[in-house]
Amino acid sequence: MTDLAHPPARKSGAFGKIVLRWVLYILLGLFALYYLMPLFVMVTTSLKSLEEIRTGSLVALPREVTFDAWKTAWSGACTGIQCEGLRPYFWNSVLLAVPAVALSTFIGALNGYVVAQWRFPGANIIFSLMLFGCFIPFQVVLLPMARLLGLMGIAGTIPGLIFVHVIYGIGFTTLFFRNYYVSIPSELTKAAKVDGAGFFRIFWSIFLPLSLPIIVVTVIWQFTQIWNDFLFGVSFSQAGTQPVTVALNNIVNSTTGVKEYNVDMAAAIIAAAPTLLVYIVAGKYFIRGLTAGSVKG
Amino acid sequence: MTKWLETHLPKMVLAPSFIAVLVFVYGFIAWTAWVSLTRSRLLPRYEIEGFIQYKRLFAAPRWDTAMNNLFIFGALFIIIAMVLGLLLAILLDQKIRTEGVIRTIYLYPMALSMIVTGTAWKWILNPGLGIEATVQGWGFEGFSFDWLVDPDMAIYTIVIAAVWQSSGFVMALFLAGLRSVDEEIIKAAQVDGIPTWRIYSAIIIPSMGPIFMSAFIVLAHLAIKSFDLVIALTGGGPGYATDLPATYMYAMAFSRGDIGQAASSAMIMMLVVFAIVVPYLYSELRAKND
Amino acid sequence: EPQAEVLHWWTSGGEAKAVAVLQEEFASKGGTWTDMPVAGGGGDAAMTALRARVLAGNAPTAVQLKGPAIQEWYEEGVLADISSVADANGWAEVLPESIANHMKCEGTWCAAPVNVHRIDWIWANAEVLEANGITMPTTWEEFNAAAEKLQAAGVIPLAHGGQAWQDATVFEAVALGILGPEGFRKAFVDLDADTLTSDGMVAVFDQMRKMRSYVDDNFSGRDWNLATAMVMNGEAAFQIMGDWAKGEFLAAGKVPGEDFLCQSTPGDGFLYNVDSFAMFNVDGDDKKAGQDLLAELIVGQNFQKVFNLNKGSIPARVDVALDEFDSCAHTSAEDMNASAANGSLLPSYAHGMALRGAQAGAITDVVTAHFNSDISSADAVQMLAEAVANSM
Amino acid sequence: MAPILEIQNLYKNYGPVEILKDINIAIEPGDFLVLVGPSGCGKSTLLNCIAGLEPISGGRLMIGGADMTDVSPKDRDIAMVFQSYALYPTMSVAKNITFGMKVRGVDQETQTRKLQEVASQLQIEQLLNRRPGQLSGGQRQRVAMGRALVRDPKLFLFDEPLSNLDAKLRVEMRSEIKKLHQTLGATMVYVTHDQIEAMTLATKIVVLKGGVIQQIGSPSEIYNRPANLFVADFMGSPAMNLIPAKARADGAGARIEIARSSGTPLVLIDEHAPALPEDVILGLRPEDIAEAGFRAGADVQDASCLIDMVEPAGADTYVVSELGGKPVTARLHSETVATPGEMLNLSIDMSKVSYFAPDSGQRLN
Amino acid sequence: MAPILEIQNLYKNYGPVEILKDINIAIEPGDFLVLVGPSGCGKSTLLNCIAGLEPISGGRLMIGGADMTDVSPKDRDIAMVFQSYALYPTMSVAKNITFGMKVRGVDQETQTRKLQEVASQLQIEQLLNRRPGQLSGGQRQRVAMGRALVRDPKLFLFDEPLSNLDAKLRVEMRSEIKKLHQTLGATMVYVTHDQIEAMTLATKIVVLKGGVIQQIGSPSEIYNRPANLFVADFMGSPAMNLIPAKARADGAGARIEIARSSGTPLVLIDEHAPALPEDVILGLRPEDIAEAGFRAGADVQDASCLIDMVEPAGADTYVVSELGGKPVTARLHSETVATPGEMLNLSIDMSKVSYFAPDSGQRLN
Ligand SMILES: Nc1ncnc2c1ncn2[C@@H]1O[C@H](COP(=O)(O)OP(=O)(O)OP(=O)(O)O)[C@@H](O)[C@H]1O
Ligand SMILES: Nc1ncnc2c1ncn2[C@@H]1O[C@H](COP(=O)(O)OP(=O)(O)OP(=O)(O)O)[C@@H](O)[C@H]1O
Ligand SMILES: [Mg+2]
Ligand SMILES: [Mg+2]
Repeated sequence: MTDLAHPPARKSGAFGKIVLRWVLYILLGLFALYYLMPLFVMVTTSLKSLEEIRTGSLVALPREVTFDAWKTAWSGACTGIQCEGLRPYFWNSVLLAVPAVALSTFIGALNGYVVAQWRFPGANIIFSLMLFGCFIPFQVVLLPMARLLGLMGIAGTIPGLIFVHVIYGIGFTTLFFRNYYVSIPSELTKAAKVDGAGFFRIFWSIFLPLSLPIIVVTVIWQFTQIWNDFLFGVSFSQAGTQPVTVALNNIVNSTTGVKEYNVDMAAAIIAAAPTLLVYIVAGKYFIRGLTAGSVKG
Repeated sequence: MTKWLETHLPKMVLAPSFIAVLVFVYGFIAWTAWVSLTRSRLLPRYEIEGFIQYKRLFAAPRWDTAMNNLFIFGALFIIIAMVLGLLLAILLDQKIRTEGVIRTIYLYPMALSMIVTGTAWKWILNPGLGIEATVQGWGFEGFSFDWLVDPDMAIYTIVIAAVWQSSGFVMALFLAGLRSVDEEIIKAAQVDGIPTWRIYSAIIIPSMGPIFMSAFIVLAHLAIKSFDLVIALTGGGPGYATDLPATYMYAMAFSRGDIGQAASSAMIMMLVVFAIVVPYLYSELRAKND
Repeated sequence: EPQAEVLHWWTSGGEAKAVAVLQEEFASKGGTWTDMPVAGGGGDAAMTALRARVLAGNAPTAVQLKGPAIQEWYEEGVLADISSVADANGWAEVLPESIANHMKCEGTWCAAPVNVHRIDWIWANAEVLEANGITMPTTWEEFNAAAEKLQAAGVIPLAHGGQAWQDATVFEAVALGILGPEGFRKAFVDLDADTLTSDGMVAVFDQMRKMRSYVDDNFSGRDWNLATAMVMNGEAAFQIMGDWAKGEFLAAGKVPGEDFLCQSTPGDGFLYNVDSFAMFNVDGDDKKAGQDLLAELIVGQNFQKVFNLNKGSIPARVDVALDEFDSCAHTSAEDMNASAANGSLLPSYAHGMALRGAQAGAITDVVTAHFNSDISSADAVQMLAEAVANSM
Repeated sequence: MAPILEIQNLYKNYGPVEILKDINIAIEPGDFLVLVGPSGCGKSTLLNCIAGLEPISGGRLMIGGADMTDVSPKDRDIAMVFQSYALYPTMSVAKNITFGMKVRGVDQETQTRKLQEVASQLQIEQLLNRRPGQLSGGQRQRVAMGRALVRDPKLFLFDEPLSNLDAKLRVEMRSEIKKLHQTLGATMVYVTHDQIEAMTLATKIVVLKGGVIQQIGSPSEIYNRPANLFVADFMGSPAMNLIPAKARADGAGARIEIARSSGTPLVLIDEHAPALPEDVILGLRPEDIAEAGFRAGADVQDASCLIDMVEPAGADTYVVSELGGKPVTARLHSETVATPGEMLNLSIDMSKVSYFAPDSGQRLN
Repeated sequence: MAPILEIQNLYKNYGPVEILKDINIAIEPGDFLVLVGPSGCGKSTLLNCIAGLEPISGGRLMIGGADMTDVSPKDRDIAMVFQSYALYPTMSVAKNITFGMKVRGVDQETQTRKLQEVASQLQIEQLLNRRPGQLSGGQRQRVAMGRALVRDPKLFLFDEPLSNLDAKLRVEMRSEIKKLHQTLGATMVYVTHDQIEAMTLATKIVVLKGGVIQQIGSPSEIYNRPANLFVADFMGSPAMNLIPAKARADGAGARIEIARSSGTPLVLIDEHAPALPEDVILGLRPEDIAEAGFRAGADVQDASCLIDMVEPAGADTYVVSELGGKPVTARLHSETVATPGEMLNLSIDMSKVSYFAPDSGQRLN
């Protein structure tokens, strides 16, 4: 009986919820379409033959699917006199990106921790100065930096590139961490201080474990910036240390040669693969509610 | 001695970064300022000649266009990317089952080099190839979407592509921020009878002020430095209708061998940034102090 | 043994194969070739890298450089002298004088030419022309008439990509035709103010305005090869583009003279774009030996032939047998010799052969602004003069 | 009248751990239900379930007669004070309190009036412009209270709302809550560890242990007739004395023997005792043991005991003696002149005695 | 012996607001100092200052004879339980507790032993692998305690460490703390709102109000001889009755007249009274007013009063009557047969009376 008396209320509530849920998923789906549109064009193009690209519509589905372009992009496309595709350059990029990301993230975390939790007079000014550094156009730093790298003897080397990326990454990594750490209650630091933990101990044991989401964001940002960087890569490398973006650029940017769009697109997707991998792997650590319940307030 | 070390440890940790920034940012800015006063062409020279480069800069109609575009593009891009990023983060925060997949879909544009993606966008936006042609092909003959080839509208296509590329990252940033909000507080608000959108607008978002600052700086940085995007999508065209200061500067510095001119444009760019960012930082950081 | 790190921007397909020829020759002479390719922006990216490397004190041994940039780098004091090689191999005899001048810095040889691209080509779809009863135009009036006829028939007269350098390419072809070789030289080599503001220049802009109307609506930002594809597909009839466009036709299996036609743009003269390598000051005998060897090979008969067959251009030296080249190349070579003789062999401004970057850029800014808006020709001429003055 | 809150066979798990087991509670409008139980027994969890903040794993939950299982917290029309306060960190105290009203579209004037009212009740008038981070613990707790008190919901849920207040303030707050309950006729569910709070506020007390309800009843039922040993032991401070004894039927009543360290057992006669097994546990509150002569009545019986310990505690003096092998506490007047090691004559009020089965722990009388 | 903690003229401001004013406290080793005071009076702030977590604005702070003003918290050798717990959210309970030892390089074995020891004292053995987010309020509080208890510092600081525990557990914890204090001879500073806790644990109580110390003394001094009206009113529950009266010298003592609603004033003779001004306020604890006949002694005087209200409260019954224009509470035995509206003969213990000046509030005897 009681069951019969109230079903409308229950139904309408549940029904409204389901409708809302649907609206939500549809909305997410629509945005996904917007984001996927260019990828669609790129993937379909990469699966077409050059002949079809020349004659057919650029944004249509391929009439005949071929993976030749992918093979070429990976191991056959010319990036100069060598025609070995992107493959040989990948390792350079990895050697460059991994340490640079790790270093700059770590430094940023430490800096952010100092600025947010160990305020000292002037900390905010220093922080602002570092932030403003984010805005310096890289074209401006190119020439003096080249000079300095030459003086330091690391011009054209991977350590040199790492150095440059770390230097210009600090502003952002510090920004991300600082702005994440300011909202962590200072009671945690206090408790750890009383427990006898020092500066680094508190950072290592308390703050780093709390920082997973922002580490993910920072790594995503830094990895993307460094992996995709072209300007520094092309200017501060020499034969043998060129990162994959330079190779990609060499494949794509022919002025007077025949343009192979299918290879270009495949190469671009391949070059982005490690970044995508980072997004997927790191994405798992977007964990919710790490501070929940630790502090009353 | 160890006590001294201890009390100054935080400062000492910050010091290397600070010095690096002083040298590699402010030192280089000073260097640029110097060069902007010279007649440097292919390579920098150091004989000061006065403000000739600035005079040339302000006489160039192309620089006018670039600055105007910067304001239009910058404002639209920052606002739209911020709003969209926040919206997506909030939507994704609703315990979505496929969050991982969707998040990656929203983020992936960041991973792709714009040199190539620009080409894809160029096709999509080209009236003869992309959306316009497709929609017309569906039978909507009157449909028109030709911003890319319209000098007055082309800058907005840059906004579209730029938002496409960066809003995913802004979403990630906000998502991390949302995830650091104490759940108990959200619960309290729910019980208080606050509708979900108000919980976000009045409780969660205000507590993410610092995250907004991160997003703003990132976006402003991208706006100021947008370069590949323009080169790949419109090449600055039609004409130089979509030129931005960054492309102007690059063209001067490297295509045209006019480093003095490039330096002066860089200085003006940084002045603009300074005028916008400094008051913002001031208000943000001061608010945090009390 | 000879060593060379070579900075160039020939990276894709045919270009890369062309360079590989050089590398093989170099290696067969016992040299070690380190490849440093940087493509993009018609060499902008490579120039960026070059600057950084020079400032870092780490210059490459040989760099693909062209036009006045060679002399500019020389003024910065970073180029090496290769006169010994040039003299030993008698470059002065085999190179047209105007091209040889580009290779000299204050009397010494400082660069080695690789090829000659002709810029003032007009390409056409043979079938479309035939269907509309049109022959290749030899004057701009004929071109305009043909264009209007095509337009009426629903064919796009001119396939064009709206990128600044393509606008400039068309512009200089038109300018050469209307101003004549002498006027072109005055305007775009000497930057003579009177010529820049002359009625002739107004006429050039008028013709550009007409050209704009022959172009379809969606031309903005289009890559040149897509424009070429339009000609191939019969969507459009003509394209004005350098001789690399031939590569696209050939890659698609089209035959010159049958499927597509090549002819110089209306008017006299020959606009060249000469690619060359400059040698930078480096330490070490092996590198210096590499530079000499490289210079020698570049201007050598064999390389000049094989390279240009791959690249679609013609050899810089005039004594190379052209049997294996196609009909367009033959035309090109003949015209070059003729022009060299009558003084109408001219550097292309649009491709950075005539002017310093800043000045060429200033002109292009005006050209592209005019082409993409409704500025009157008179205003454009005015702007042109101002921009040129401002670029000094 | 339909119960305002009805919980039927409610279960709640966190993963594999069962936190609440088969909870059945019904509250009439105007009831004041107090939840008590040891730390970690599931009180907050139960409040969270009622509020809809945690999904329930089984059973049904109805508020105002409507099934609430799928209704979101904001539509349940409840107000809640969180044990962890959960203040909105970016809002001032005043905004924390008025925000709920603002959202609901209450007009500005009413908001201000209510805010003033509540602020003065809670003595936080001078803190209204502060941020939560600038408040002391007790002040935060009062703000959390304020946020609930300005509302006029079907149901109030309070999770230890006074734990961080000083005794004086707590008494005042308690009477404010009581007033609210009486004047508004509001229905409340209230978690507290303060037994006086529980006794003075409740119309109904629920005793929980390990997620299982031990007893539901009025304060005096719980205090005077605990349903089992756990409740007997848990409620009352100092706790009820639980003394093992032997019972033997004796006429209508029973004869209770308690072992004494001195050797001879203490014998008490309970004339109203029900039928008892031989082994029983006798429950006797400290205040039901007095100094001989200070208490009179038919059921009062004297017993001479050896005093082990004397603990003066302000108003009272506690005296501990061993009976049935257990220390037994008696609450005497502070003037008592008891000395450890000496004998003292105590009087026991047999009318207040509870009997429990030693094995099951269940009440026998 | 040198005091282990000495606070001299300490001031603390937050911006322009003075929170602590001229605090002077000295604690000998082994002392158990309890801080009490109304919510927001500055207790937590004082603990924070002692711990070095907040910079002080003025004065000096010495621990173990050494000036600590510039010493960082980790070198002060203190352990602290925070009012807000401040557990490390990413660490398990076990790690939360052992973190301090680990940092200090205590060997693994000792860590495990101490952890086990403390966990069983605090009854949280089965929670050691949980995260703080998965604990109930009381459990979190016990973990916070555990973090302090495994340490062996010069000084323990406890900020309301038991506020979220149930009565039974609280009693147990209290005795654990007492044991710790006695066996280890540890020195403690302890904030509590629980008066019984304060009375039973403290060797010294500090009463704070608005950042100013009102009285420092032993529990019985504070309770029996409050230094001023604030302390008198604040300590004890129900509070001390503060009755306006007229005093007149009478032989060695004084004759105290209290207005009564019935008209004739109540006259009491205090033979030990000091010289008093005419207007005084008489302080009398409820337990010092008994039913006539239940209390005997030289100083006990009878007074017949009109009963306004009777409040049974379990073990006691409170009776309220109007004296000197104020409701006066008497604590009577629960068996009392008082009825509102009738007269009842009460006996007042004059030896326990406090006198205060009405204007300054200071104690007079
Ligand atoms: N950051 C701050 N800024 C300004 N005032 C503050 C700040 N922190 C605390 N206060 C104020 O200082 C006073 C003392 O706070 P404190 O936390 O020491 O009180 P308390 O005695 O511990 O109170 P409780 O018993 O409620 O915990 C309070 O009135 C509080 O509002
Ligand atoms: N997220 C969780 N995961 C697992 N167990 C949990 C979780 N939250 C709470 N618990 C456990 O559930 C039990 C009940 O918790 P609850 O908070 O309801 O206790 P409580 O009765 O309110 O206790 P207290 O009086 O200490 O606040 C506790 O044993 C607790 O450890
Ligand atoms: Mg709880
Ligand atoms: Mg406090």
